[in-house]
Amino acid sequence: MSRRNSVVIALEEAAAAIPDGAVIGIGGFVTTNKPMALLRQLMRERRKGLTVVAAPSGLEVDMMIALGMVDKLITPYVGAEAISPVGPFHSKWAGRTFRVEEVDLGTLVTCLRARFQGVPFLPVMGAVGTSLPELNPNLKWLDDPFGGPPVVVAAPVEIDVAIIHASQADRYGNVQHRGAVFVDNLIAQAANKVIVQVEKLVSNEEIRSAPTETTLPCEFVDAVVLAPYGAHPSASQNYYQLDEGLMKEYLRAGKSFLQGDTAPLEGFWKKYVDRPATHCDYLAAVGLDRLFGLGLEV
Amino acid sequence: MSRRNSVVIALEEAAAAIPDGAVIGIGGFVTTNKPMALLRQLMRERRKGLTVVAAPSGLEVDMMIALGMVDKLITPYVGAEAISPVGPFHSKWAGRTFRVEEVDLGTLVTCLRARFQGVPFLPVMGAVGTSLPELNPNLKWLDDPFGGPPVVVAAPVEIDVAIIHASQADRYGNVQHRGAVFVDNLIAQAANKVIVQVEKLVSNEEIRSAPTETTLPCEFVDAVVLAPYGAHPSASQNYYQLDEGLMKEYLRAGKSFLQGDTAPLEGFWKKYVDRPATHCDYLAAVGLDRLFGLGLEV
Amino acid sequence: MPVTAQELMAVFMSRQVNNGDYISVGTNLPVPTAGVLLAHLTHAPDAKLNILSYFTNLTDIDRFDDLTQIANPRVAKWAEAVMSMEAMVNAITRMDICFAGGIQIDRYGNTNLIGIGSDPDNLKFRGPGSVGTSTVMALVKKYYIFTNDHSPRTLVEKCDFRSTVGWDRGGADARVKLGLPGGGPQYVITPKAILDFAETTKAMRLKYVLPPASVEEIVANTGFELVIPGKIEEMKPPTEEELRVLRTRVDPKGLLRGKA
Amino acid sequence: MPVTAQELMAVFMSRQVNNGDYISVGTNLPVPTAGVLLAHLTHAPDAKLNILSYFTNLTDIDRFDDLTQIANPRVAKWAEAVMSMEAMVNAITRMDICFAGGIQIDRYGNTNLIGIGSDPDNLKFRGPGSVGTSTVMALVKKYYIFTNDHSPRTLVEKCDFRSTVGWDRGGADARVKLGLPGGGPQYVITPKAILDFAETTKAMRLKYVLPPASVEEIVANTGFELVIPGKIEEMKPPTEEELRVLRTRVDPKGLLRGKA
Repeated sequence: MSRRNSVVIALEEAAAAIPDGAVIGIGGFVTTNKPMALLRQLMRERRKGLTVVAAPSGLEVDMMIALGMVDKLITPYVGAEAISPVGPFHSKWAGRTFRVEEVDLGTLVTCLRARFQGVPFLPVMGAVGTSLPELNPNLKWLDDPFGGPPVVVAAPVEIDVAIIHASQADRYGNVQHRGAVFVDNLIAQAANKVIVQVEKLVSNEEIRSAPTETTLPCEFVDAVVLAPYGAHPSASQNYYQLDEGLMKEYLRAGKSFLQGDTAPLEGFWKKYVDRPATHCDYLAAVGLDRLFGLGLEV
Repeated sequence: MSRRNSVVIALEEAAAAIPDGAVIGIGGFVTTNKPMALLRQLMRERRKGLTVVAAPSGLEVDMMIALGMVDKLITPYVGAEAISPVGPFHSKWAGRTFRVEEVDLGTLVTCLRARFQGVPFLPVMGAVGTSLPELNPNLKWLDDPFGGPPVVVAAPVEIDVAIIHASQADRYGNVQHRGAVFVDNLIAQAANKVIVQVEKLVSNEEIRSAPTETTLPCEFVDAVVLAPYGAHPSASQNYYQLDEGLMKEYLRAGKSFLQGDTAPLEGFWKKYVDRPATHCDYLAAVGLDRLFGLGLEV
Repeated sequence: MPVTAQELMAVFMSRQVNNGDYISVGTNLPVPTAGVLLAHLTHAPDAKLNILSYFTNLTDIDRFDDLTQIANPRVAKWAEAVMSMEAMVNAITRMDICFAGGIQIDRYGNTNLIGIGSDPDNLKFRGPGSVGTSTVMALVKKYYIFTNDHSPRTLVEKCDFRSTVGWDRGGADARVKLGLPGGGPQYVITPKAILDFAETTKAMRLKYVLPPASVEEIVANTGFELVIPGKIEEMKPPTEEELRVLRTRVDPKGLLRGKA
Repeated sequence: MPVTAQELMAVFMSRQVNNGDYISVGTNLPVPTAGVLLAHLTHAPDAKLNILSYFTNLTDIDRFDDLTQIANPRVAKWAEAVMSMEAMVNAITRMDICFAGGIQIDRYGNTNLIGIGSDPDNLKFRGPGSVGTSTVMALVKKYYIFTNDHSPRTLVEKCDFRSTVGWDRGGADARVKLGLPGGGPQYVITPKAILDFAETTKAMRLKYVLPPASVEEIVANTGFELVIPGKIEEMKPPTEEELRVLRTRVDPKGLLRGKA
C-alpha cells in the first residue's frame, strides 16, 4: 500500500512559490489571523509588483505599500481600527504609485465567488448607486432580464497564491481555524495555490475527532507551514492577542517617514524584517517574554 | 432586567403556521434528516395546494404527492437511492396533477442565494445547454457584458416557511446539526419563517460550549419543536439510521395502488398518518423496540 | 452629573432597537455600541447581536469594561454561533439594524469612506475603504449614519466619492428606482444633533438638538442647507432606568461622559 | 475465477484516477465507487474523496463490507471534514473527477435524468431528477458517464430532455462555445464497452470491448451509429495487485462478481 504524502514544507520554500508579479490573496481580518510569518519572508526578499487581494486588511498591507511591493490593491479596508483608522501610507500614499480597485467586502466576496463558481459575472447590489463601478474596471452595469432596474455585476478575481493563518493542521493539509474562518475559505477557493501557516501541527486523528471544525479540507490546501506566533503582531485566534505596542511602533516610524525623518522606519525594517534571517530570529528579536505576555485572558 | 424569550412551541402549533397554498422549504438530504414529524402533521391535516421547495428529496415528497397536497414542486431529486431510485408516484404521476419547475442542486442553490442576497438574478452554469431553461420559467438567457457567451440566470425563489430537522437546539433557537448541514442553512435563509424540529433540547450553556457547531444561529430560527425520533423513517444524524423496512412497506403499498389495489396504501395512511393523533402516538404505532433497533452502529 | 450629548446619542439609538432585532455592531463605534447594549440590557433581551464573526447574547454580562474593544475576537467567549463572512454576507437581507460611518455625508445620506479629492489616482486624503458598508447599507432593513464630527468638512453638499448610497439624489422612491432592497438611512446621529430625512424629498432635516448645541450652531456647521422644521421637538430625556443601566453597566468607566 | 465485465469497468475507472485527485463519489453507483476505492488503496492514497457532505480518507480501512452503502451518512465516521452543500457547490470548479448516470445518453454524451416523453407535463416516465449533475458536469475538470444498461433504450440518438450537456451537438469546441469551464465527459462506461469521444467530432466511439460482449453486440445495442475504429485495442488486463486489492479489500463480498 502506498502512503499518503505530507504537504508540510519550510517557510522559505513556501515563500519561494510566490514570484514577483504574483496575485496573492491574504486571509485573516484586520488585526486578527494575518499570515505575518509568510508575509515577512516576502518583505525580507522585497518581492515586487504584487497584486494584493485581501480581506479587510491590517497594517501588513500598509507595510507592503511602504516597501514598494504592491502594484495593485483589491481590499475593502486598510487600517487597524481604534489603533489607527488609516495607516501612514494612506496619506497621499507617500509617493508610492499603485492602482486601487475599489471594493467593499460584499463586492470582494462576489468577485471571489464568481471565480470559483465558474460564472462570468455575478450581480452585486452593494455597488449600485455608489462610486465603485467608476473606480473598478471589474464592475459593469447590466439590464435585468426579469424586468427590474439595471444592476451592477462583478467579474471573477483569480488569485495565484492564497496565504492564510490558522490554528492547526495535520500533515495532509486539513486545516482548522478553531474559531472564525473570516473570508479565508473564499480566498482559498479562488486561488490556484493555497499556503496555510499554523500555530500547531496536530495528528490526523485529532482532526478526525472533530471533523466539523475543519475549515479548509486538505483538498483546498497545497502546503502547510509551521509558524508558532506566526500572526504576530496581529492576533491569533485561541493563541494570543494583538501586539498593540509593536503596531504603534510601526505607526510612529511611518509617520516620521512621512514628515521627512526616514531613520525610524529604516530602523524598524532592520530590526523586524531584514536582520532576523528566520521566523525564529524574528520572535527572538521581539522577545519571548513579550510574546508570552500576549497570551489570551480567560 | 427583562428575560430572553423561549421559541419552543408544540408541534401542532408549528404546523398551524403553515396554511394551505404555502410555499414550504424542506431540509435534509434524500433519506437523512427529513422533518417527518412536522410533515406528518401536515399530512394528517391534509394541507392542500403547497409549493414544495426541497433539497434532494426522499419518499416524504412522494407521500405528499400521493396525498394530493402538492401543487408545485421545485427539487432536484425524489427517490430513496438504492432502496428506490424513483418513488411510486413518479410513474405517470398516478393522475396527480402538479407542476414541476426543473432544477438541479446547483440551480436550486442559486435560486435560494438570489433570494437572500437580495439580487434580481444569479448566473448558473449548470443550466447552460440543458433543458432546464425550457422547463423552468425562473431561468432566462442573458448576454455576458464582459464579452463571453450568453449565460442562463436564475430568479430568486422565496419560501414562506422552512421546515428543518436537526440534532439539538436551545430554547432561544440556536440550532446544531452535529454533522452535515446539507442545504438547510440556505433553505432557512431564503425563508420568511423557519421551524426546526430537534431530537433534543439543550441548555444555552451547552450551545455556548461549542459555538462553532451552531449551524443555524437563533437569528435564523423562529420556532423550535421537540420531536425525538422525528426524522423517522429517514435517518437522523448521530441518532438513528433510516428504517428501510418502513420505506419498503410504503413502496409496496404505493405500487399496489398504481396497479389498482388501493387497500394497502389506505392502510398505510390509516396506520401511520391518520390514526396516531400525535407524534408520540406515531412512535407507539411504529413500536419503540423497532425504533431503538435503529440506533447507530459504532 | 448632567447627561452628555454622547449619552443622549446612545439613548436615542437604544430606543430605535426593537426586541428581537438582528443587529450588526460595527467595530470602533463606541457610541452606537453603547446604544445597542443599552437596549439589549433593558427592553431588547432577544436582540441578536452580530459582532465580527460571532453571534452573541450579552444579557448575562454584568458590566462592560471597554466599549472601544467590544468588537474584537475576545467577544468569541460570548459566542453562541460563529459564522463565516460568506454566511454573514448571505444574511444581510435579514438584518434589521446597522450603522454607517463616513468621512463625508451628504444631504441625502450618501456616505464616503473612499477618499477626498477629485482624481482617484491622486487623492488628497485616502479613506480607510468601504469595509462592509456598501453591501450592508444596500440590503439592511434600516440603518443609521453616525459621525463624531458635525462640521462642514464631514456634512457636505456632495460626496467626492460614494461608498454607500442613502437616498441618492432624493425622493421617497430613490432606492426603489435603484432596485435596492434595504430600507435606507433613517437618522444621522452627530454630537450636535439627531437628523432625519424629510418624507417626500428625503433631504436631511433637523430632528433633535443635543445640548449644549443650538440650532444656529448646527446650521453653521452643516455644509448644506438643512431642512429646519417650524417647531423643533425636544428628545424625551433619558429615563432613570436608562441612565442607571447606561452608567453602571454599559459604560461604567464613563467613556460617554468624557472620562475614559 | 475469470475477471467479470464489472471488474474490468472498476479497474478501468481506477486507472483514470491520479494521485491527489479530488473526486466526488456519487451515491448508488457501486462500480465507479469500487474503481475509485481501488485507485485510493493502490496508487492514489492522496486522492480526496468527497462522499455526500464529508471529505474522507479511506486508505486505513481494511475492507469495505457494502459497496452499495458507501455513500450514506455512516461515512461520517471516516470524515476529516464536513462541508455544507453550499461549500461543496462552491468547490466544483476544483473537482477533478465525477460520475454522471443517465436514463438516456446520446451520441455526444449529453444525458437525461429528467424523464421520457415529449410533453413535460405528461411524461411517459418521470426520472429521479437531475440531482447535482447539471452543475457538476458543467464545471468538473473531467467526468465519466456510467450506465448499467447498454441498450438502445439508454444509448439514444437524442435525449428527450437534457439534464447535463456533454459535447452538445458535437465538435471539440462545443463546450467552449457554451462557456462551460469543465472539461466534459471523457468516457462512457457500460457493462459491454468502454467508449470515448472522437477528437474532432466528439461523437461517441468504441474504445474497449468488455468480454463476453462483441463488437456486433455493442453496435446492435446502441441506438445511434457508434464510431468504430479500424483496429480496436484491447484493454490492458487487470494486474495481479489490482485484482487482489479489488477482490480482498474493495469488494470482498463479490458484488462485482455477481455474488452479492
